[in-house]
Amino acid sequence: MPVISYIDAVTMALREEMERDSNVFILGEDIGRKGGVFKATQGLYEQFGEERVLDTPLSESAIAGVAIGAAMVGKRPVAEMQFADFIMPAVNQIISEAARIRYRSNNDWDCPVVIRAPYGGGIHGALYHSQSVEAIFANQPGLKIVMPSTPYDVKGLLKAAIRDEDPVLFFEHKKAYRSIKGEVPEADYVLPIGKADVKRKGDDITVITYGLCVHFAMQAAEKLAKDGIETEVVDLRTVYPLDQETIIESAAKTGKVLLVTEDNKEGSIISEVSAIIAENCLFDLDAPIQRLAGPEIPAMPYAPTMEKYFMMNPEKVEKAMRELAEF
Amino acid sequence: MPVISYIDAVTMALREEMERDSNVFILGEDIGRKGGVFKATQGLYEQFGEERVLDTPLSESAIAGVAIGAAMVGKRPVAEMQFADFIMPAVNQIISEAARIRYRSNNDWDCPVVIRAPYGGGIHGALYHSQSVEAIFANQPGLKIVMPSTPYDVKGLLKAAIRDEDPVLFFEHKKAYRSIKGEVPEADYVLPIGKADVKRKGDDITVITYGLCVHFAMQAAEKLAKDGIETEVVDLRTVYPLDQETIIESAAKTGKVLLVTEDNKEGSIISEVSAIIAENCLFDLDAPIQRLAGPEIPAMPYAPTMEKYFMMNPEKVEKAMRELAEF
Amino acid sequence: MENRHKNMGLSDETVLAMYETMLLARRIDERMWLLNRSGKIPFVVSGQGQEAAQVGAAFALDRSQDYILPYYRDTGIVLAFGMTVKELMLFVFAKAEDPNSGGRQMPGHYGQKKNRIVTNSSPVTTQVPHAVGIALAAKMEKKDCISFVTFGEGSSNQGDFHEGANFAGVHKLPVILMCENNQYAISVPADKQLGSAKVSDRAIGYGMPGYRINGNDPLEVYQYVKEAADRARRGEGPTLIETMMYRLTPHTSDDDDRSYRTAEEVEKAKLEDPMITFRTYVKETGVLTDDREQQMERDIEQLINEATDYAEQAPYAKPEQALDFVYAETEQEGTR
Amino acid sequence: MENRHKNMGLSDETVLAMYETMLLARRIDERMWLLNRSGKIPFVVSGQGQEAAQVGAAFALDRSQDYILPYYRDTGIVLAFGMTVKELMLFVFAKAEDPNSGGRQMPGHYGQKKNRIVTNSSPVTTQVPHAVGIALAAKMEKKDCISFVTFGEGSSNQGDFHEGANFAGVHKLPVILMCENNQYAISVPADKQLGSAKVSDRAIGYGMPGYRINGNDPLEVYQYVKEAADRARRGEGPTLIETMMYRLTPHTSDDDDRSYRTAEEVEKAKLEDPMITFRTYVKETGVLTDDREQQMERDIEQLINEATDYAEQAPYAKPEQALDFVYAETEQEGTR
Ligand SMILES: Cc1ncc(C[n+]2csc(CCOP(=O)(O)OP(=O)(O)O)c2C)c(N)n1
Ligand SMILES: Cc1ncc(C[n+]2csc(CCOP(=O)(O)OP(=O)(O)O)c2C)c(N)n1
Ligand SMILES: [Mg+2]
Ligand SMILES: [Mg+2]
Repeated sequence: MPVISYIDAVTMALREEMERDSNVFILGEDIGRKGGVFKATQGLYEQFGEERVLDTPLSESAIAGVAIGAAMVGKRPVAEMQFADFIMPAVNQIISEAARIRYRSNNDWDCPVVIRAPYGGGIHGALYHSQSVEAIFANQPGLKIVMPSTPYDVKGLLKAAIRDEDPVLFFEHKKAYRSIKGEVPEADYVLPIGKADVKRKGDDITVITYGLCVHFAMQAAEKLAKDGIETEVVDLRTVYPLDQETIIESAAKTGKVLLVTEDNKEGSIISEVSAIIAENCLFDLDAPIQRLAGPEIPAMPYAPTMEKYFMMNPEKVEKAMRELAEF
Repeated sequence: MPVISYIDAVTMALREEMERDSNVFILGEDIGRKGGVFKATQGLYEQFGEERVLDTPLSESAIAGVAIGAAMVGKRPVAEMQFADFIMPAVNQIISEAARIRYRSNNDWDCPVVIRAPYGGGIHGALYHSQSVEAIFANQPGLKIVMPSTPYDVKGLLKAAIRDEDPVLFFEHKKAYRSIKGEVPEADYVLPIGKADVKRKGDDITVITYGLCVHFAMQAAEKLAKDGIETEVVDLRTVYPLDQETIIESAAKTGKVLLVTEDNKEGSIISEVSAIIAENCLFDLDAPIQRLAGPEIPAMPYAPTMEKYFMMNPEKVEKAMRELAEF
Repeated sequence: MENRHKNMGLSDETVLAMYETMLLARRIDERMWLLNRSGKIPFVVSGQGQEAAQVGAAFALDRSQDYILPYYRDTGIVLAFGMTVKELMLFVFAKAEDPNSGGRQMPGHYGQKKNRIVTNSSPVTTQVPHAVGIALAAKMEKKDCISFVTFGEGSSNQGDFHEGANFAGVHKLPVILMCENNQYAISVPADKQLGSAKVSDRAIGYGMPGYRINGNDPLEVYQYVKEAADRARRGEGPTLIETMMYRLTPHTSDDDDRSYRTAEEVEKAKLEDPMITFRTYVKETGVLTDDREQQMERDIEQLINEATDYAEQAPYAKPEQALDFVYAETEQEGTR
Repeated sequence: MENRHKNMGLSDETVLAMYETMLLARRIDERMWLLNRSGKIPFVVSGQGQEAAQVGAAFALDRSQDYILPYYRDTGIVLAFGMTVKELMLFVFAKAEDPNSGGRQMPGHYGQKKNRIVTNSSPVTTQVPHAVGIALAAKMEKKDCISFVTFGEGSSNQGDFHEGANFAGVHKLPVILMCENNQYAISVPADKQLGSAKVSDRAIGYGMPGYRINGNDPLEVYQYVKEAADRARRGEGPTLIETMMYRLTPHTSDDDDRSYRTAEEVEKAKLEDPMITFRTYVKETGVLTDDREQQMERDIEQLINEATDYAEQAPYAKPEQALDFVYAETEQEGTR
């Protein structure tokens, strides 16, 4: 199996889906001739032409809204928000429209749109090119939010998102784009949206996380294993709606749970994970449910000192895991 | 002390603050000559004139953005979003701008703006006139979100919000507007933003909630008291950032906690409350942390059957409280 | 009175059908107010005064293939596109059988796929980019259909109007944007809404033609929309049409318009009521005889009576039906 | 060469100061690229080619009281409004002493209250409604100041442009909206951005005058902005000015512009580089002598050298300083 980077898995999934289904098209800012500011759509303009690889005006609400309109009449649009931070002008279209079209029309209409956006920090992006925005959308039934951690998951989940009958937000960690590589089959496959993935089995403690932090947890788990501590690492993959079953199962098994996110803590995805556990397996727990997250500040600053202070890393995760194991 | 309605407390607070400080002005759709679609600003146009009671064009992003601009140069704008549901086009201005102005400028600039909006259901408002939108904003350091339950709290907290040095979202339950009445001093007073309020003391179980649901919990608590079960009712009042101290104290005391919201459950404010408790007082708990919330659907439908099915009410709260007490 | 429709290539039958659709829309609207005031339905949003523009426009479209994105006052448009009186009554009574939403949405939030009436929400103007997206899809698929979207003049101040119109202008998409300028956005008069003199002044900013026309005249509206539709089908891009009219009722059944406008103003506007002026036209040009008119009124009344009775007696959705259709059925197990 | 500035009432000193500010902006910009390419600073966003419009406009404002809301290319404007070279260097080096953000924001996100430079973010065009709000406050307080806001032509397609401009138009607020049309939004050329032929075509849609002018000519920009400022101060409302220019560098230091435009196109645009054409003007009209020019270049180089050294050696904020200033200090205890 070829080893490719996280971003190449994005491109591969887009290309294969566009080849498979002529209704699939992509639109966004600079995704055409330039191939995207991160090059996620490189080569697609050349292969599929201007009409299916549409450079749009600089207007996110229209990007989302036009995609929604096209999706309602049978197209399969994949819209790119250049940075997750710039999804904000499109919130009305995403929450009031995409998420509610099937429901409000009593299943008469639907809206199979995918909105991709790079999120996350650690790339000197400062306040507005580093944010985790998933929590803003993670209270809206009708939406699904996918945040893959590996190239394998990227390909399988992006394809699943494009084939999904409902709107999917697909957030890609921009620091993972080139730093994370992995084996990806050349063949066609999809992975289930709505299912968490146990990336590592273990009996002593559970770490539940998603995105880039999965790798930090995996690295730390290897270190702990050398000291005889076996960590179960649960990759949420779909952060909304959550896969309660897998969360509950792992929490009940180890009784010690650490939740990790790069986002700031209050109101984050891991708060919901904690609430699910507290509701369902309180008496299986041997330690308080720990949350490890960014500080309560709007987003990470530009200066390297402060960026590093905010950003999650393997050391922070390892430290929290050891504390939990010793609890 | 005069007994007035929840909405009259809004008007009273606005009037008093406008009389006190000439920098305070209000703006929004239909708030002038018409006095607001709910009449929250009735009489203010006549008293303060067109300039300080500004009917704006139908454009929420401009309402928020213009208010932010004015706030940055020393004004104290209070913007009204006609319904909380229609705050969505202003999300970019609220999250990217208002919440980050102080932080991004390293304390050079600030943004003392208040954005008021009626939220909540039970008034035949259907999908787009019934929503609870607080969770969308409850992950954004820099913002504060206030959701009062009584006329007394409305007046004290709205005044505090207007005097606050930072942006405050102030959500008013539209079903409470006329159905909830209470004593409100004619004198000037403010209540602390960021502090929960124990609305009722009790040793057996704790109910933590906010907004209209506080009244449901209070009613149910009276019934349970007749059966010898004493309920502590914590009114969050500020739902972001949360008052961890009061939450932890009450949860630790009773060991049995029910969290209630009118919003749908996943990703709601009470998920964060649960996570705080699970993190801080796990070993004080005698029962799983219960959450009682709306179903996982986008918002409540129009037909009375389905609206009632969604809407929180005293019976649902009482039932959950009894189950918890018996646990 | 001069016969204007002959020169436009409109037959007497078509003009009569236009009048009848307008009249039907008006009578339904009046009935809804009665039902509301007698406590039978909780809410009415009204199109009185806007029927001419709605029906004139709808008749200029290809009702067998075009997509429409009406806003909440557009009873005339959805009737012309095939929604039945019974369906409209099921909607206002919020009954399970309502094809727009199964009783989930407030009245006026139309949607019916089989008639290509695209589902609409309450936040205004979100439908403009949708119309543009549908036009984009039509262009990509080289289909002959176009999309047609309406909105109020107040709503033309939303960002989505601007972004959608510009997108359509850049890609020369087959879409018609029709503003129903009824001179108020709830209580706020147009001059406090619009920096410009006209909504149509905005067209040039998106590279499309813009026209302000008489929205009380269905023939004029027909003509302009027809031309815009032809142009759209020829691949020449979008058009913005501003139709001038007056909102003859309060904003909705929850509104009291006396706080922001005078009775005189409303009375004056009633003189231009298209139901009066266009009636005069069809009568004086001999399109509508007295007999035919009486029959028409009787038929409409009966239709509305039957529809009302049916809708009133129809069942609500069951409480638990509130849980249905959050996601596609096939996937509910996986995701719920 | 004809002396144009005399007729405009501009002294030689003022014109020289304009040229010097432009030159300073250009030299700073060039230095930043050097620093970036040698790995000393992670990011540059450039204003090369846009200095004429920036400086021409800034000089037409009242720099003692007007508020400016510049966008990320506006080095020329903030220099004219009092930001120092040292401060700019502290910004690009992201040092604690940076007055814009304490090292928190990416370069180009200006803000400095003492000079009435309003803090800016990355999401484009959000500053337009802010400028309108500041103008509203000025009007309410009957102050003589106005607000001045800039943005790119791509950004004029955002909803916030439309909503802000319309709000200003309705209330006739003292604000100037200046578009710096450098013909690209990153890789997307203006004709794929704008449905209209010109950004200035949008002015009529908000009831304000709109002008497209030569952004490579600081005197022309001065003239139009001055007139707009006078009108704003007289209470006659907003103006939209579109200044035409070319972005001479890639979008930012992260961009490679060869994938979307030809070297020939860039070379051709360089012939209109305002640093060349305006230099010719000041030389030929005798405003700038050879001696003075050499001295100017030496002074600027020294200034930039010193500022660079200072900034390079200045300390970063401490890691925990990331926690400061989320809320007002006095309240942190209560709310954290
Ligand atoms: C985004 C948004 N903000 C506010 C509202 C509340 N609202 C409903 S209709 C309306 C006025 C609309 O005026 P106009 O566009 O002129 O249409 P009209 O009702 O006059 O036909 C307002 C403010 C809304 N539906 N959506
Ligand atoms: C809302 C938003 N979307 C996307 C971006 C990413 N972005 C930064 S600059 C830019 C292009 C801006 O073009 P233009 O307005 O013409 O200004 P220019 O850079 O050409 O001066 C884009 C797309 C952004 N900053 N904000
Ligand atoms: Mg109107
Ligand atoms: Mg540009």
